[in-house]
Amino acid sequence: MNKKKLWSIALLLMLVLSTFLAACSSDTTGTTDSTDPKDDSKDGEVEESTDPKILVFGRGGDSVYLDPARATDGESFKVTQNIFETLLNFGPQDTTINEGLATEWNTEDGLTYTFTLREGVKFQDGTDFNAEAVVKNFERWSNGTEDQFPYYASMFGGFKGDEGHVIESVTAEGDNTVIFKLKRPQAPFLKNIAMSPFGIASPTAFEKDGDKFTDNPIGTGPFKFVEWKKNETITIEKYTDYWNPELPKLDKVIFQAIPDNSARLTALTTGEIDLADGVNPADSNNVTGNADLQLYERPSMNVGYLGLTNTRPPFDDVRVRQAMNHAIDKQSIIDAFFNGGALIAKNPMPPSISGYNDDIAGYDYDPEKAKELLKEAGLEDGFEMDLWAMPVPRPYMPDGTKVAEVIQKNLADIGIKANIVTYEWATYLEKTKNGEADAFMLGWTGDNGDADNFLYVLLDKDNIGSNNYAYYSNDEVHDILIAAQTEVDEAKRNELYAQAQEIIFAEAPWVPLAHSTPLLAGKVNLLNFLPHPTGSDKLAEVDFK
Amino acid sequence: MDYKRGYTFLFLTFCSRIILEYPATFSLHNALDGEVKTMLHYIGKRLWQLVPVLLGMTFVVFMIIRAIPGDPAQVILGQQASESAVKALRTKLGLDDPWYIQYFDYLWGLITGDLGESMRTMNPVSDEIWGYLAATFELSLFAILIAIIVGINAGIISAWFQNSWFDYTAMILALVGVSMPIFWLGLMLQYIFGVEFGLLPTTGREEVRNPVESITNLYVLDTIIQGRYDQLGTVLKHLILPGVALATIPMAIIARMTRSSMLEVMRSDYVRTARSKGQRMFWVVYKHALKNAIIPVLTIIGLQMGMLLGGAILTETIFGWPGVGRYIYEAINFRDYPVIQSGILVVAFIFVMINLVIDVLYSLIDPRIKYD
Amino acid sequence: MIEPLLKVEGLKKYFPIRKGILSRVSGHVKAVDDVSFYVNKGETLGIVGESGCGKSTTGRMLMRLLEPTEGKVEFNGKELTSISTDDMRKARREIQMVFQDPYASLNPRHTIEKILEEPLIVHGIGDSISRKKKVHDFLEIVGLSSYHAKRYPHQFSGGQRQRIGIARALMTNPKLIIADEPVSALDVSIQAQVLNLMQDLQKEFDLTYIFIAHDLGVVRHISDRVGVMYLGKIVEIAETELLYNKPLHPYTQALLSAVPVPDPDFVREKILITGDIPSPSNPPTGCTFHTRCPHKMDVCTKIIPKLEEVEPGHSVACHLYGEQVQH
Amino acid sequence: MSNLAPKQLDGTPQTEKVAGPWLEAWRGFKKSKLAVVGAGIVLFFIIVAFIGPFIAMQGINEQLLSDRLLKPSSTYWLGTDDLGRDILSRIIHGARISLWVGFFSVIGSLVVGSFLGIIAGYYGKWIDTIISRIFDIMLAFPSILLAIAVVSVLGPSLQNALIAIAIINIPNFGRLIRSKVLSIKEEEYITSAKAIGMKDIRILFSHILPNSMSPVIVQGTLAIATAIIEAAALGFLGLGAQAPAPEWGKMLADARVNFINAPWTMFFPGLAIMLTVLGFNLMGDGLRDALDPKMKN
Repeated sequence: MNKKKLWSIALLLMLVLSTFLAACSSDTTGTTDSTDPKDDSKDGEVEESTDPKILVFGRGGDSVYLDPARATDGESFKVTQNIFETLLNFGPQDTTINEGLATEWNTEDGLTYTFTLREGVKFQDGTDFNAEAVVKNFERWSNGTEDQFPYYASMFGGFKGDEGHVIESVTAEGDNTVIFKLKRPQAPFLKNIAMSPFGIASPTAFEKDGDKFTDNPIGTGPFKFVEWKKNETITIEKYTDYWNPELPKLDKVIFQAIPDNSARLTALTTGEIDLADGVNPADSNNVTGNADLQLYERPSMNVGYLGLTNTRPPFDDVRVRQAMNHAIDKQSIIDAFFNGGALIAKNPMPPSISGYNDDIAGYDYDPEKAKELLKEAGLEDGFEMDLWAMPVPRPYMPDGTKVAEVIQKNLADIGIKANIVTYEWATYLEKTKNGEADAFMLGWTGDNGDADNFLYVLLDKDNIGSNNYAYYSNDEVHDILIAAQTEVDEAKRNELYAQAQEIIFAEAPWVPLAHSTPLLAGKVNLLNFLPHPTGSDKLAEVDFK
Repeated sequence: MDYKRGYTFLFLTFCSRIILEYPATFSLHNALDGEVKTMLHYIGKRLWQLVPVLLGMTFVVFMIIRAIPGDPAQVILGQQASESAVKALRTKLGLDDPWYIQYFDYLWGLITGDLGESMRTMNPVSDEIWGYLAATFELSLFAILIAIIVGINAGIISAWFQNSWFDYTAMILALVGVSMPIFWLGLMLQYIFGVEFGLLPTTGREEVRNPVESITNLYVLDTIIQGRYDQLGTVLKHLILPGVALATIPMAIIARMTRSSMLEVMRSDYVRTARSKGQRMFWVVYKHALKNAIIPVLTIIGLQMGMLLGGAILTETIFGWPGVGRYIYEAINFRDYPVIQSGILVVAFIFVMINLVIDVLYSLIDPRIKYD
Repeated sequence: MIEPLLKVEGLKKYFPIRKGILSRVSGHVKAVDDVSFYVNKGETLGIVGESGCGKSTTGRMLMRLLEPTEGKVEFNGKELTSISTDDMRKARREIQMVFQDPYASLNPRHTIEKILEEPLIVHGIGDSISRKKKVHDFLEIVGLSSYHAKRYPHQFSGGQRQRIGIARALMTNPKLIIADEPVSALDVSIQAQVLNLMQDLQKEFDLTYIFIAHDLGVVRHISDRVGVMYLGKIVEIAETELLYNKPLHPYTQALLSAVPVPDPDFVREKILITGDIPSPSNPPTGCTFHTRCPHKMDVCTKIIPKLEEVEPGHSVACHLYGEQVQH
Repeated sequence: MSNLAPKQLDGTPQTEKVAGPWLEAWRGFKKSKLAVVGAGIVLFFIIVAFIGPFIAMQGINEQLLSDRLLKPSSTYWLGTDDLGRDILSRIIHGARISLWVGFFSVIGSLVVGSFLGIIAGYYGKWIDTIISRIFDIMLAFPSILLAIAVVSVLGPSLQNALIAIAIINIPNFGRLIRSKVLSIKEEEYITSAKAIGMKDIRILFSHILPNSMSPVIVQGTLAIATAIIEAAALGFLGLGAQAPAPEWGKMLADARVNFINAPWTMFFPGLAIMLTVLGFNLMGDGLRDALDPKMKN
């Protein structure tokens, strides 16, 4: 009798449960079908015109600012790159100089640059784009402060009145010509101009909004800003009066922050997003094996390295640093954690950048030699050290702790006992900056594809306490790098950088590990998406099949 | 956006008035009838006791946060920022002041309804936090609902068919549930329902292509108000996985509690004699048990609220749920002092208030329980 | 006249009542309000009263388990209320206590041996062997066996536990034992056994008892003199036979009329007292009993009657008797 | 002497083994099947923790990059992780870490919590007020948040995670002991101990403390379960054990990278956490039924 009752109740419950689930699932599948922008195959052409094309771009974090001049982080530029345009553009997948808002540019002596501006361009608020607008933008920046426009200061040597400030004047000549006068030649000047932070903003808007401009950014780009849900999504939509009537192809782009790489890829698999930045190399097989997805490779413009704090014993001894270089098996690391998708690094800058010294042989994996070097340094019994592993995946180092574990083992083979230490990212950066680490993993992605942006920023003595985390200081290198900054002749300049790389190679302040190829994944019906080496992708041409 | 700040201000002034002028308001209560009076007295006393606790909390949070190494200015500006930019921002954010000045600034802000400005987004925390709180509230409510519905029913059925296979299975599951590391459960759910079957969304709380227009920021409610039943479906779908993960532990506890209180009920002569009369008795006991189950459930909500909020940090991190747990956790990573301070404080305040409400509810439901 | 072993004068215990969040003292519960009496060596003084009348509080104050608010306790010629807590602790060797609840007063985690040995250890009496021997001796003395020493309290019946409680009180050879309702938790048949034991022990060890009870019958059986307490005051105190045969205070009369009398032919006039005991936090003015007294007079509501000896060995605090000094 | 001979309690007084409260508790414990299963699981993990490292097939940190991310097989029973390390071996080594954190964090909070709780409960007054308020403040924070904050201050490591967990559990024990002390203080055997002339300190240690132990033991067992989960959660967030330590939560976090293509790297460490925690929970339940039936529900 009890049995009977039990069964009837169980049945009842299951019934209720299954109806609930059924109701729920049928309901939801219905809605996704109707709102799915790219699922237009069954509806035919008629629907196409009304169905908006929406791209959901999943990425690792939210933007900090939407005013590019204020931003310093890559996630901010990912968005502003599509709202704003710069006078000059980088190439679609490299850092060559192409036309942007300026159609022509020239210089005689490297001191005076003349830009001819594109005509018929309007800002998204209706303001005309002209020479006056450009001048106002540069005035805004040059009258700013460090915490307002940090990139301006670091790229152009400070602000108006500062001794290092490179720009003498920016003047308008008529509506469509802008003339820059420099105090001294700056070799990467055009590359700097093309950087995302120097997107031209609507003067009407920033004069009106002041500090609030970042919440309501207005540029000339193919998309205009719609909404920013902090830490969640940023929505931009098609700017219908864009100067190129063909573009953009998409109606709307939503940038969604999903911090975890695996979670982001899962979201792509389940169709919640269309494009996923930062795919774990280990997952690339899952992407290529999935007929619904395609894999993108971002051209490499970075370096991942193991920094050795040159002021801390025993790393103040060049032989120890060289021993470290010989001890680490870079190839295995790349095979295991970059899924082969990376180059072994031998210089502090990637080979895609002009000035790269390919003649340098690099330190080969040779534990025996490493031991010998240690012996020479009087450390034949090895020593104990802290090995700092970064806690977060970065494009140049997908899995810091794991790589650290391999390095730990490599070092153990030559008698060095390395204890892996991790801090949260914030603490990590601060402590390494203070020189508290023995050896630390870090990396750098280039801003503008110039050698100066690697060698000077990362290894010049001027930048100790800033980005020269290794505390490497060499006067000869310093002189060469300063000379190269003002050398306008490309060949001579490359010669200087080649020299610097040789010295750095011999002194081995780091163990350069890899130049990775960051991976992205997208829906298979995504068209014309070209990942840019700087990490800021233009989405104007992107379309759905 | 300023109206939200206004609300915060009004709310806090209201609370502080109750607390500070409590001795005066108490004399008013003398006119009221005894039952209500004792309760108001009790509530007043509890609120009064909250003052030192809240003050202590502000201080503890403040000190802990200052003790955390790492420079917020550096984090805000990122790895590529120059040293002087970081310095300038430090000064601007008031990080160069001595700690006690920062503390009293902060306290003064709290009193005037100012929870500070997020260093990362530059928005007032009082504006930002409502949305996150609502998201967490929705998720927790959903989880508690699952826990209650499944837990109570499983408990009742288990007790009724004591020692049956259902009973054993349910109770073993409940034991497993209590011991579940929910971050693991969350990942497994994601793997099974997201990756393997692709059935359910694994991140966020809405379809971003078709965003819910927020009114209350409780999306289930919002979609119903707007009659967007298509969106209601997606919103519910997004709730399922994190909701189940978060519900597991309270569900297991409720099931076990209901079962044992049910067994007690069933041991009574009334039920024992009536049991032989057949199935209808089941529903009688069911009703009876439901009534009895309210108290353990309240206990659970009270006890588990902290765990829910804590569990929410992990669940929200795993499922990308834009709730207050993740808000605070990310703020810790970004050294966003005002957000950590105010976030933790608001959460703790809510937690304390919920416990107060539950204590009061207790006495309403069960007159045997007397206030201290 | 013999010097009394214990002399109590003007003993008071007021518990403050705190109100509100600031815990202001808004009044006092006068648990014991101006109590004086004495106990002679070798005798048993019974103290009776309804629960809440302050009799247990009085008992505890004598040992300073509760600190008296006011008053003096003189034991064996020594003032106890003013000595240091440590001296008082040592003085407890001489005064011991038997508690009401034999279940609660023995630590459930200790064996009987440990429980009995503890007082000796505390006061540094004897060495381990002699202490153990003494434990076993006393177990036999109170009517248990020495093999019981290894057991735990929960393995005994109530009566047996109370024997253990008594044995513990005896371990340090005290002069005075305060028995706080020692039999009220026990079955009637067991009560008699325990009372007999106590009487036997009194003879054997020359003990003085203060026997606190709410049951007049039990007190009569064991006491030489009996005091009656009402609302923190002693209202009547007399030699046992005097009190039982000729109760003077209306309250005593009422109490006695409620006691069943063994002789069925004897019909005592029933005196019913009406109403509840007033709250000790807000006691009636004048004679605290006037709210329930069948013989209430005007004076009773105004003036507190003093405890006065109306015949040798019989004192009463009531306006019905004797000339009250009026101020 | 008394003419009333006591009744014999049973027939064989001299040889009888007398059951103390602990022995009785053990009997009660044995009766509960689930409790015994729980104790069995705990014992199993303890044995694994102690002798496991000697029988594990592969060292914890032995990397075989050629054998990365292999599925469970006859060579690698639970598969390998992304450094080519045997997951089974790492789980076995991890047992030691989890149990260590569980036991010692609980002992830490138990000692400090008991101390504070006893002082608050026995001496009362302003000391009680202060200590109780501190407990209130600590309990007002969701515990994992507090643990995260503490670890953020101390820096992430296994030891600091242990300290953080110990700290957040202090008020639980403190309150428990305090309330126990408060109720025991009112027991008549405490009054009787005072009446004997016993000193406070002796009363505390000889009477109050032993009598408050059983709920503490129950709570302690259950707290070990929670502590293990909390340590794993901290490890999972990267705030606990550091690489290459095979801590289960850390293993889970490491496995997240291979979430999609190697789910087993994630499945087994989580299972190990769950089983251990289950063992302690079952044992705690059994102990509660045996030691302190009143505490049920």
